[in-house]
Amino acid sequence: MSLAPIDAATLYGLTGAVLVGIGLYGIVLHEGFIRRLLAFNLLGGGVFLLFGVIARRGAGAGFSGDPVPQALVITGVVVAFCATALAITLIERLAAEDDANDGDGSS
Amino acid sequence: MTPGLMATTPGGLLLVLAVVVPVIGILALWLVRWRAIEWVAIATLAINLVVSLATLQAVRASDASLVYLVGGWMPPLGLALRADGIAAVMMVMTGAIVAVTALYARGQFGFDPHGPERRRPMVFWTMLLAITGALNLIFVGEDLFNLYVALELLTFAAVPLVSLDGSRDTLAAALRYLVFALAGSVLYLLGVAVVYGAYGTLDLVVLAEMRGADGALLLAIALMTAGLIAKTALFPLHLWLPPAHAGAPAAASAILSALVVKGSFFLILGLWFDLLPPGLGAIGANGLGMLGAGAVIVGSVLALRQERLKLLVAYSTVAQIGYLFLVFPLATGSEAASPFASLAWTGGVLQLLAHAFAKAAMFMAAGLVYEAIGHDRIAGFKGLGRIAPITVLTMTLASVSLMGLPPSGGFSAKWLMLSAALGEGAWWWAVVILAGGLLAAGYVFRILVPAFSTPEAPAERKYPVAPVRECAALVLAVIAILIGFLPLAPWPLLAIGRIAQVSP
Amino acid sequence: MVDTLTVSAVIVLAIVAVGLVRVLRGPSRIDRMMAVQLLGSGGVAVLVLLAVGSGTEALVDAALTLALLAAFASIALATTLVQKADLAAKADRAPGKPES
Amino acid sequence: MTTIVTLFSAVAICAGIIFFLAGTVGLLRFPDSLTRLHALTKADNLGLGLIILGLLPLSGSFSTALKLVLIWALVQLAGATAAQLIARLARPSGRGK
Amino acid sequence: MLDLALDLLITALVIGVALWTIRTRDDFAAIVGFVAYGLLLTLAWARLAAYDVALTEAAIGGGVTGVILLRASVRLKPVTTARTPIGVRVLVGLLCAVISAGLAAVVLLPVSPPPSLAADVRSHLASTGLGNPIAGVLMAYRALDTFLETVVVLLALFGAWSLTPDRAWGGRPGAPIPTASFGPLPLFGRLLIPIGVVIGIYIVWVGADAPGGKFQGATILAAMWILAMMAGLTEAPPIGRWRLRLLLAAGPIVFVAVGVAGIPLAGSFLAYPEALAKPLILLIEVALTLSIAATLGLLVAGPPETAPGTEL
Repeated sequence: MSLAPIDAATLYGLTGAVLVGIGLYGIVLHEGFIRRLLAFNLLGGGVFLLFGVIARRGAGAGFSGDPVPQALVITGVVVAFCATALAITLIERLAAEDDANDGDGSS
Repeated sequence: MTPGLMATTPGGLLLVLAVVVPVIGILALWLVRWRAIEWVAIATLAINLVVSLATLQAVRASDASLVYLVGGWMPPLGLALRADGIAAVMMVMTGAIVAVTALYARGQFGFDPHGPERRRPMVFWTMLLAITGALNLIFVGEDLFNLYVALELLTFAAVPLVSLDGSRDTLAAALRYLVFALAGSVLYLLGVAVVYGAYGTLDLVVLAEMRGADGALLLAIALMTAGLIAKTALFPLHLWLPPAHAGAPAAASAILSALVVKGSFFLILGLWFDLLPPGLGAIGANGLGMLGAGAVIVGSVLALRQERLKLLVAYSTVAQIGYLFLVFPLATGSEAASPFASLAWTGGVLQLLAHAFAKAAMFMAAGLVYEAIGHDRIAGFKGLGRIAPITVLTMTLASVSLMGLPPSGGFSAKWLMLSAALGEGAWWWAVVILAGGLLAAGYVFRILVPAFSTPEAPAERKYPVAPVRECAALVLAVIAILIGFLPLAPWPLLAIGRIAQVSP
Repeated sequence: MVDTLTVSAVIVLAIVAVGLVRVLRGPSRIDRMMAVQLLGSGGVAVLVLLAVGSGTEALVDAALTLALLAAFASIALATTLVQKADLAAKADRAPGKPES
Repeated sequence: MTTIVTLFSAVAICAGIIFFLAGTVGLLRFPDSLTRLHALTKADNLGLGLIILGLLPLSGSFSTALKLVLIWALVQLAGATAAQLIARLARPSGRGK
Repeated sequence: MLDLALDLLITALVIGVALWTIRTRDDFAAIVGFVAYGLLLTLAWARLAAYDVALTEAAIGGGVTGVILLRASVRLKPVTTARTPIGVRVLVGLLCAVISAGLAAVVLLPVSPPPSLAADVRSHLASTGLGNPIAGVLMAYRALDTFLETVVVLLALFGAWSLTPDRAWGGRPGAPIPTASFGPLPLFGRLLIPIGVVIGIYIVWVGADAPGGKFQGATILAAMWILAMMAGLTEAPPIGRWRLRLLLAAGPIVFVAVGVAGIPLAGSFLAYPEALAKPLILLIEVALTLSIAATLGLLVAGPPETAPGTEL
C-alpha cells in the first residue's frame, strides 16, 4: 500500500470526501427540511464521486473505467432523485396543510 | 471459494418468488378492478406465506442455505440470493404477521367495494405488499448494493403508511422519518463504496472469505452501521419513531413497529457477525450494547410517562429494540464454538420474534380499543375489560411477553440473554435486562389495571368491531406466548448456513 | 490543438465561475438564476470543447442533454414565478382589497 | 489549408471566450436585472455560438457537427424564451399589459 | 499539467458551491447553488471518463432535480430558523471532518492493484449482444437491481400520490395551473418538444452500444412532457385512468415476464437465451423507457390537488 499519485482520480476522490463532510454537516444542523434535502443531495453527490473514482482507478480491459461502479452510480442517481421528489411532495403538502391552518392562504 | 456455496441449490427458485411475488401483486393491484384489490393483496400474501414456509422447510431438510444465482451469473459479477436458517425464520415471521395484518385490515380505511376508488385502501395494500417484498429481499439479498435498493424500497413503502391518515401531524412525522431514513441510506451507501474500493466485490459470501483487518473495512462497517442504526431507531437516533408509529393507522403501526425496523437490524447483524473479523468487534460490540442499554432504560421511562396508548406502545418499541442490541456484546463475548451456537444469539432472535408478534398484537389491540371507545387515553380505560374482553385479553398476553414473564417468547428471550450475561460474568448487562423488565411491567400495568377495574358508571361500547379482527390480534399475541414453549437452548436451525461457519 | 482546446475550456469555466459571484450577491432571484444560466451555457461550452478535443462522441451527447435540460430549469422557474405573480395579482384585484 | 482552418477555429474560439467574458463582466457590473439580462444573452448566443463555430471544422464527422449546431440552436431557443419570461418578471411594473 | 489545472478548477468550484449551498441563509440562494452543483458535477463525471454517468447527471442532477427544487422554493414560504449554538456546530463539524479525513485516507492509500470487475464484464459482454458495458451490467449481470429500481421509481410515485387529499383522489396531477398563456412558452414548447423527443429516443437507442440508456433518455422524455404541461399544450391524465396505470406498469411487467421466461428458456430467472439476448433486452428497454418517462413526469407534476372533474 503506497500513497496514491496526485492525478485526476485522487483529486476527485478527495473532493468526494470533502463533500461527504459538508453534506453531513448540513443534514445534521439544518432545521429546514428543504435545506436538509439539499444537504442530502450534496452528500449523495460526494458518495457517487467516490464510486466514480473507484471506477476510474479500476479502468482496464479496454474500458475507461470499471463499468460496475458506474452502473451503481446510475442506479443511485435515479433512486436519489425519486427520494428527493417524494420528500419535496411531502414538504409541499405539509406547507399547504400549515397554510390552511393559519386561516388565510396568502403569504 | 467454496464451490458448493456458489451454485443455485434445489429450491433456490423460492427465493426469487419471495421477492417477485409481492411485486407482481403490486402491479396487479393497480390494474385490477377496485372491488378486487383486497383479494389480490390477500392472495399475494397467502402465496408469500406458503413460499416462506416452503423456504424454511427446504432449509431444515437440506441443513444448508438455499442459494439462487440470478440470471445464472456468479458473484461478484452477478447477484446471488441466499437464505440461511435465520433468514428463513425471518421470512416466516414476516409472512405470518403480514398475512394476519391483512385479515385485520380487510374492509378498513373506508373500503367500499361498490363505491368509487379510494386513496387509503389503495395506498395501504400497495405499501403492505411492497414492505413484504422489500423485507424478503433484505433477508435473502447477498449483495450490499442490492440490499441498498431493498432498503430504499422499504423506506418508500413505509413512509406513506405513516402519513396514511393525511393529517398535519402525521405528515410531519412522515417527513421526519423520511429524512432520517434517507440520511441512513446514504451513509450505508457510502460504506458500500468504501467496500467496493477495497475489495472489488459487494457479495457478502465472497467478502467474508476475503476479509482482513484493514482500516477500510472498519470504516465501511462503521458508516453502514451508523446509517442502519438511524433506520432502526436505536437510541439516541430514536426520535423519529414514536410520532411516526403512533400516528399511523393501527394496522400500519403494527407492520412498522413489528417488522420494518427489524429489516435494518437484520443487516447490522449480518455486517457484524459475517464481515467483521472475530475479536476486532469487541469494543464496537460493547458500544452497541451500551446504546441498546440506553434505549431499554430511556424508552421504558418515556413509555411510563405517556398518556396515550399508541404513544406508549411506540415508546415500548424503542425500549424493546434496545434488547436486540445486547446480542452484540453477549454473542461476541461468548465462549461457544461460534457466536451462532451461543445462548445470546438464540436469545436475540427469540427477542426479535417475540417482540414482532407481541408488538403487532399490541398495536392492533390499540386500534381496536380506539374503535371501541373512540379514544386511546389511558386515563379513560376503566371498564374496558367488560366492553372489549378479547382485546383486553390480547393486550394482556402481549404484555406478558413484553415484560418477559413466563411462559412467553419474551421470557425465553430474556432468560437466554440473562444466562449468557451471567455465564460471561457480564453482570451489568443482566442488570439492564432485569431493570428493563421491571420498567416494562410498570408501563403495561398502567394500561391493564384500569382496563380490568370496574367503572363507576357502566361503560358502553361505542362502535361494533368485527370478531375476526379481534381474533387476528389475539392470534398474534398467542403466538408470542407460544414461542415461550420452544426449548431454552441454542437452536441448531439458527446456525444453518451462517457464512462465518462455512468458511474457515 | 488538444491543448489549446483544454486551455480554452479552463478559461471559459474560470470566466463563468466568476459570474457565480452573482449567485452570492443576488439581490433578486432572477439575478441568481441568470448566473446559473450563464454557468449552464459555459458548462455546455466546456463539454463541447472537451468532446472535440478528446474526440469523445459521448460528451457531445452529454452536452446536448445539458443544453436541452439546463435551460429547461430556468424556464420552469420563470414560469412558476410568473404564475405566482399572476395569482398574487388576482388576489390583489379581489373585491375588498384596494388596487395597489 | 489546415493552417487556415486552424486559424479560423482559434479566432472563433477566442472571440467566443471574449463574449463570455463580456457576459460575465456585464452580469457583475451592470446596475439592474434587465441590463444584466442583456449581457447574459450575449454570452449565451454569441459566446457559445462562436465557440461552436470554431469547433465545427474540427468535429471530424458530419453527425457530430450537426449535433454541435443543434446544441447551439437549443441554447439559443431556450435562452431567448427564458430571457423573455425573466424580462417580464424583471419589469418594474410587474407583468406588463 | 493542463488537465490537472482543469480538474483543480472544477473541484474547487464544486466544493465552493457546496459550501455556499450549506452556508447561505436564503433557501432560494441555496437551491440555485445546488443547481450549479449539479452542472459542475456533470463536468466532473466527464473528466472521470464516466460518460454514461455524465449523461445521467446532466439529465437528472442538472435538469429535473433543479426543476422540482426551484418550483418548491417558489411555492414555499421561507423558513428562518435560529442557528444552533456554536458548541454544537463545532462538535458536529469535527465529527464530519473526522469522517471526511477517514474517507480521504481511503482515497490516498488505495489498494494496489485497484480492484476491478472490468475484465469480468468484458469477458461475458459478447453473450449479451451489447456493446455498452454499463448496459451489460444494468441489464444482464445486475438485472435484478435494475428491475427493483424500476419498482422503486414506481413506488416513489405511488408514495407521492398517497399524499393526495382524499377528495382529489383520481384527479389530474399537479396544482391547478391558471390557463394564462405565458407569451413565448407555447411557441417554445412546440419547437423544443419534437427536438427533445428525438434526442430522448436517440439517447435510449444509442445506449445499447455507446453511453446513453433508458434512464437518461426517459428523463429527457419526461422533461419534454412536463414542458408540454407547463406550456399548456397538454394536460396530465387523471391518475385513476386505467390506460395510464398500464403505461406505468408496462415496463416492470415486461421485465418480469422476460425474467420468468428465462427460467425455462435459459435456465434462470432474468437470464436471456443467447441468441435472443439483444432483442429481448431492447424490448425491455423500450417498455421501461415509456414507463419510467411517464413515472418521472408524473413525479415532477406532483399529486392531484383538485377533485376529478373540477379542474379549471
